[in-house]
Amino acid sequence: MSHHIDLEDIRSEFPALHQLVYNKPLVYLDNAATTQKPTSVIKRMFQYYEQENSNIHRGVHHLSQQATEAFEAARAYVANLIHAQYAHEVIFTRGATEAINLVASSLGELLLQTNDSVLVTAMEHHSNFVPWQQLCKRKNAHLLTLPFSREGELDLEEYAALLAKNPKIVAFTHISNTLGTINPIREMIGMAHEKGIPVLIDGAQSIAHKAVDVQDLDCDFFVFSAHKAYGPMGAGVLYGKQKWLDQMPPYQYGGEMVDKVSISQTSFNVLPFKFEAGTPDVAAVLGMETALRFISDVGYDWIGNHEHQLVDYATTELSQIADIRFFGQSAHKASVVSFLVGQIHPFDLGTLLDKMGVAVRTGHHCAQPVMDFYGIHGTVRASFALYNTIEEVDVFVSAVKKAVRMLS
Amino acid sequence: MSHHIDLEDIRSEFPALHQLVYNKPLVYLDNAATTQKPTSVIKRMFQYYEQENSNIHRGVHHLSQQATEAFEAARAYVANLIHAQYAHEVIFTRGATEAINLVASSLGELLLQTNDSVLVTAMEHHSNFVPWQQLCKRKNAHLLTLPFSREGELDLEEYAALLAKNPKIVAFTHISNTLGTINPIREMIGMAHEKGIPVLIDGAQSIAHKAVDVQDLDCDFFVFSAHKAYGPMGAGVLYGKQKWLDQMPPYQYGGEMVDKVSISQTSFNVLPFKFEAGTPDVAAVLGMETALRFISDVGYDWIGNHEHQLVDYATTELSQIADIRFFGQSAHKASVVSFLVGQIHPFDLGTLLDKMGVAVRTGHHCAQPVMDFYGIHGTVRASFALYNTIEEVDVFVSAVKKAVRMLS
Amino acid sequence: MTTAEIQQQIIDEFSAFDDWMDKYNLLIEMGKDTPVIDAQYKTNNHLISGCQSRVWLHASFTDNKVFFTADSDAIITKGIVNLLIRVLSGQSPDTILAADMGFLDQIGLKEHLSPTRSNGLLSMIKQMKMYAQVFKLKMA
Amino acid sequence: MTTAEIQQQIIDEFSAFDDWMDKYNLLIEMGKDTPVIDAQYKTNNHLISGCQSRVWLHASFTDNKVFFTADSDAIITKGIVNLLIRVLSGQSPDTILAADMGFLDQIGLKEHLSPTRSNGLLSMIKQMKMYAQVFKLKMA
Ligand SMILES: Cc1ncc(COP(=O)(O)O)c(C=O)c1O
Ligand SMILES: Cc1ncc(COP(=O)(O)O)c(C=O)c1O
Repeated sequence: MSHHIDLEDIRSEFPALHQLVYNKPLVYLDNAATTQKPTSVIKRMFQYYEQENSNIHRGVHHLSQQATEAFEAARAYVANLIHAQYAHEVIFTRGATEAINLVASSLGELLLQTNDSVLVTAMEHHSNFVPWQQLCKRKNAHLLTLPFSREGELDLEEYAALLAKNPKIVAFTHISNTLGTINPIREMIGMAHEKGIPVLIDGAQSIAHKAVDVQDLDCDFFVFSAHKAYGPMGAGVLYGKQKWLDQMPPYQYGGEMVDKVSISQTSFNVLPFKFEAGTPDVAAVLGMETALRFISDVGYDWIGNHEHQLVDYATTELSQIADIRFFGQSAHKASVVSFLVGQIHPFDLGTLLDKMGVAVRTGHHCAQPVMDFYGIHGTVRASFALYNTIEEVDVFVSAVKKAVRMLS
Repeated sequence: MSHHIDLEDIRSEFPALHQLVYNKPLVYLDNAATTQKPTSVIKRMFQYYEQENSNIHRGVHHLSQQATEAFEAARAYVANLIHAQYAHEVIFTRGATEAINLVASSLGELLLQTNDSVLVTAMEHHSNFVPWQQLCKRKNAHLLTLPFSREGELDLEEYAALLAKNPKIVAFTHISNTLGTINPIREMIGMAHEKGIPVLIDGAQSIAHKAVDVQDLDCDFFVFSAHKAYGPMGAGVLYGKQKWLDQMPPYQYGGEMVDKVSISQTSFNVLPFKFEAGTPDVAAVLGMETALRFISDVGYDWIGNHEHQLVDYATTELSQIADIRFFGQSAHKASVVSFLVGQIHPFDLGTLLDKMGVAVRTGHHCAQPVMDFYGIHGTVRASFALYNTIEEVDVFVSAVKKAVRMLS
Repeated sequence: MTTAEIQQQIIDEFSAFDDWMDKYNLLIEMGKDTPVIDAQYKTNNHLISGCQSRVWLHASFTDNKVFFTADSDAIITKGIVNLLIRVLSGQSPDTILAADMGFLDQIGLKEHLSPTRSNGLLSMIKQMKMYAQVFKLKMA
Repeated sequence: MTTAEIQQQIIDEFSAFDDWMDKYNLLIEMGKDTPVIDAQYKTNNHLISGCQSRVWLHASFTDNKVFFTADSDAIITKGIVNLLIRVLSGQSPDTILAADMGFLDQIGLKEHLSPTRSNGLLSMIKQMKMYAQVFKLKMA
């Protein structure tokens, strides 16, 4: 793709978008849960299984060599895209959840003692909340939770106050999956580093929307899942600074992560292999590389602009609905709109939208502390991707209006 | 496929087999590392991403419903295939390695105290050895290792003697990936159960070759990876008896495995979700189901017979080579032939075989304790799948002869 | 009326509409009508665990017949709950245990009965049958 | 001879053969010929970590030139190791640091230089350059 980007061209690369649901054209607005995949990604995996499939790393035969090279080239590509200093700082995982669990377990083992604390925010997805909560429980440590304002913003003064309690690890999300808030992570990382505290950034909701430079951000860990960024399920990334990864104990054992094993002891392989136990999902990793290349080709600038237009337009149009309440009204917002209308249950609204071909997510979005904060059980969430159109927003908004009429 | 099975028909379903390597037709004998995939499996994943892709479990919209149903139907299929009592006893994992690490961590937490012990065998793949070894290290417990004979067989009397030491957990492989030995697991499970000790069976090398009935075997846990059984990478199964899974603490946190979260505490979901943190790899699970259906359609009887012929023939033909030594000569052997010729380094042999289009694995096969036992650094391993032919064995054997001539 | 007759009645009511919208409008109206469960039973004890919409169910046993009342915080769920109650409430335990809820399929609401649907309706039917089973054992 | 001249010589030797078998036969012969490393250096200290075939490397520095001896337990690896030594042994640190081992590609052995190949040859070249670097610093 060149500088001139045609939305219809983009859409034509996504086969799943061109289908009917209950005889209505699908309007897919559940992108924060998972995005659809471009043909290039699907084909990359297809080609892998048709021609290149092999187990990697230990084989001297041609297919194994070739698959290993492709796998390691994908690592180099990811490292380059997020500006990691070394390719071996990129660990392939099953997804963001596994990556966070790995760090919580392994860095937690390294750093956390009884009565220590870990700092997270109240807007985290369960995947970046429960692992730390349970780590603290195991270690008899404290979980500090940074609250957010009714607009859905973190307060940096409160953050500073919590940092003053000297947590051993800080973990928070780049972009909230429920509120859409883009957190000021650069500043927040800097503040933690002034006290020497390592920071994990949950980038599950950002990698598809914003360029990431881990060296510029200076985060210690950055995680994301491929499937939320036009890539396949089953692949994700844990970026970690070498200095931490080197010190951290392994998380899972077996396969390539082992160096030497005897009956009495085992030594472990170097980075990145130390953290990649068992046969990796080579096909998914190659699919992820292709997806990230796709994003790069479209360009983060174009994506940011386009999605911004969609969210703004959707918010303006939805605002006409009486009794609508938005959750997440930060000035810095990514492509998520969470809302409720009057007393209507999100399940009812979601069910009727589905009947009109509009796929949104309803419920607590795996962020129950956010729901607790607002005293609600769930919201309706529309989340946009680079392939969504203004016309789709129109269909969505009039579907909401129609559903609201039916339910009132 | 009906009762009459045509090998050429089977081969025509595997696109990766029909390629040239260095201008020679590929003879793929690295099936114990990973098998090739039939078109039906590749297409199933393709179709999923082209038409059905969605995140599952929490969505009210059509795609999500449909994907959830397909995912749960796959679980029911797997449960049925291995004769699990309940579908929720089937946990989807990334593969065998993750499944074993899950059990070692979670069951280890439940059962293991200081000075307790865990019993494994000396023929385990690192993935079923190192997790237990490291668990014992963490818990100040002892790892008991059952040795094997020069033929590659476990001795049930020694096993009984080790069981007398009251290990808290027993874990061993159904079929050795290096020696090919089919262990007498039914008897061994019974012996452990007489003492009330739970048993994990590593089925990574068996699910593609032998029918498995977990209720008949009465094993407490059974694990395997899809990719060694004609399925995609990124999917695997942990079967566990409900009574154990119910008691075991969760392994990873986040996503669907959570029931209720508040800032201060979390309760977990029921089986199987309790052990499935984060977005699962739906595509790979559907691919796995398709692969297992493929195996079922061909039939374990046919597979057993056919592969037996291949191993027997290969062993007989290779035996003509002077100075050949076989590793693993059990009377009960699956489709693996490990060997060395004279002083020739396996790497040299593997390199020359590769040049002749023959893909074998060389090295320690992630089973260094086995190599230590024989006092060698590695072997050459040819491993057969249902699509291999007698003609391929001929090509392989004459390639070995040619390589040996070159290297002598 | 037998459960089969009630089911047929419901099928007839719905068959007047081809359009999903009219069907859902009817369902929503039925949701508004639901004979609401007594407030004292709207507790966690009577909650059917479903993912998103909550359903409360109460059962009593009089003259060898089981009577259900229920509520839900989602109106569509409540509409379907109402249909289930129309069919099963006031029937004998054996009738309830034998009842096939296939009519939901025939009126085009099949997807709501999927075990993966986040509304707990399948659990509700299970729970209704469980009550019937318990009352049946009491009778014996 | 310059490293470029030696490399050309090797290329010429190999170009006599089109067939992979003849090339590998030549390599194997070269493997048999390798001036074997002194037994005292065949220790873990001098081991280059590669996955499968082990390579031992020793370096000494005389008259501002670096001299290498090496061994491997795999004969094909040893053959290639021999080629590397032919090119780099007896050269100055700067020459070694600047040397491009591209000739392996031209004689059709490129795959052995892949970072993912399980024979540690790339690590061996790295190690040779490291020695050159160390000796260069000593000279300064
Ligand atoms: C902010 C955030 N973090 C983490 C995750 C977990 O990602 P995955 O389920 O792919 O592991 C999600 C996905 O919903 C998310 O939105
Ligand atoms: C016996 C055995 N167990 C476990 C494993 C690990 O399987 P995976 O790498 O798919 O997790 C293997 C694979 O090599 C194996 O052969």
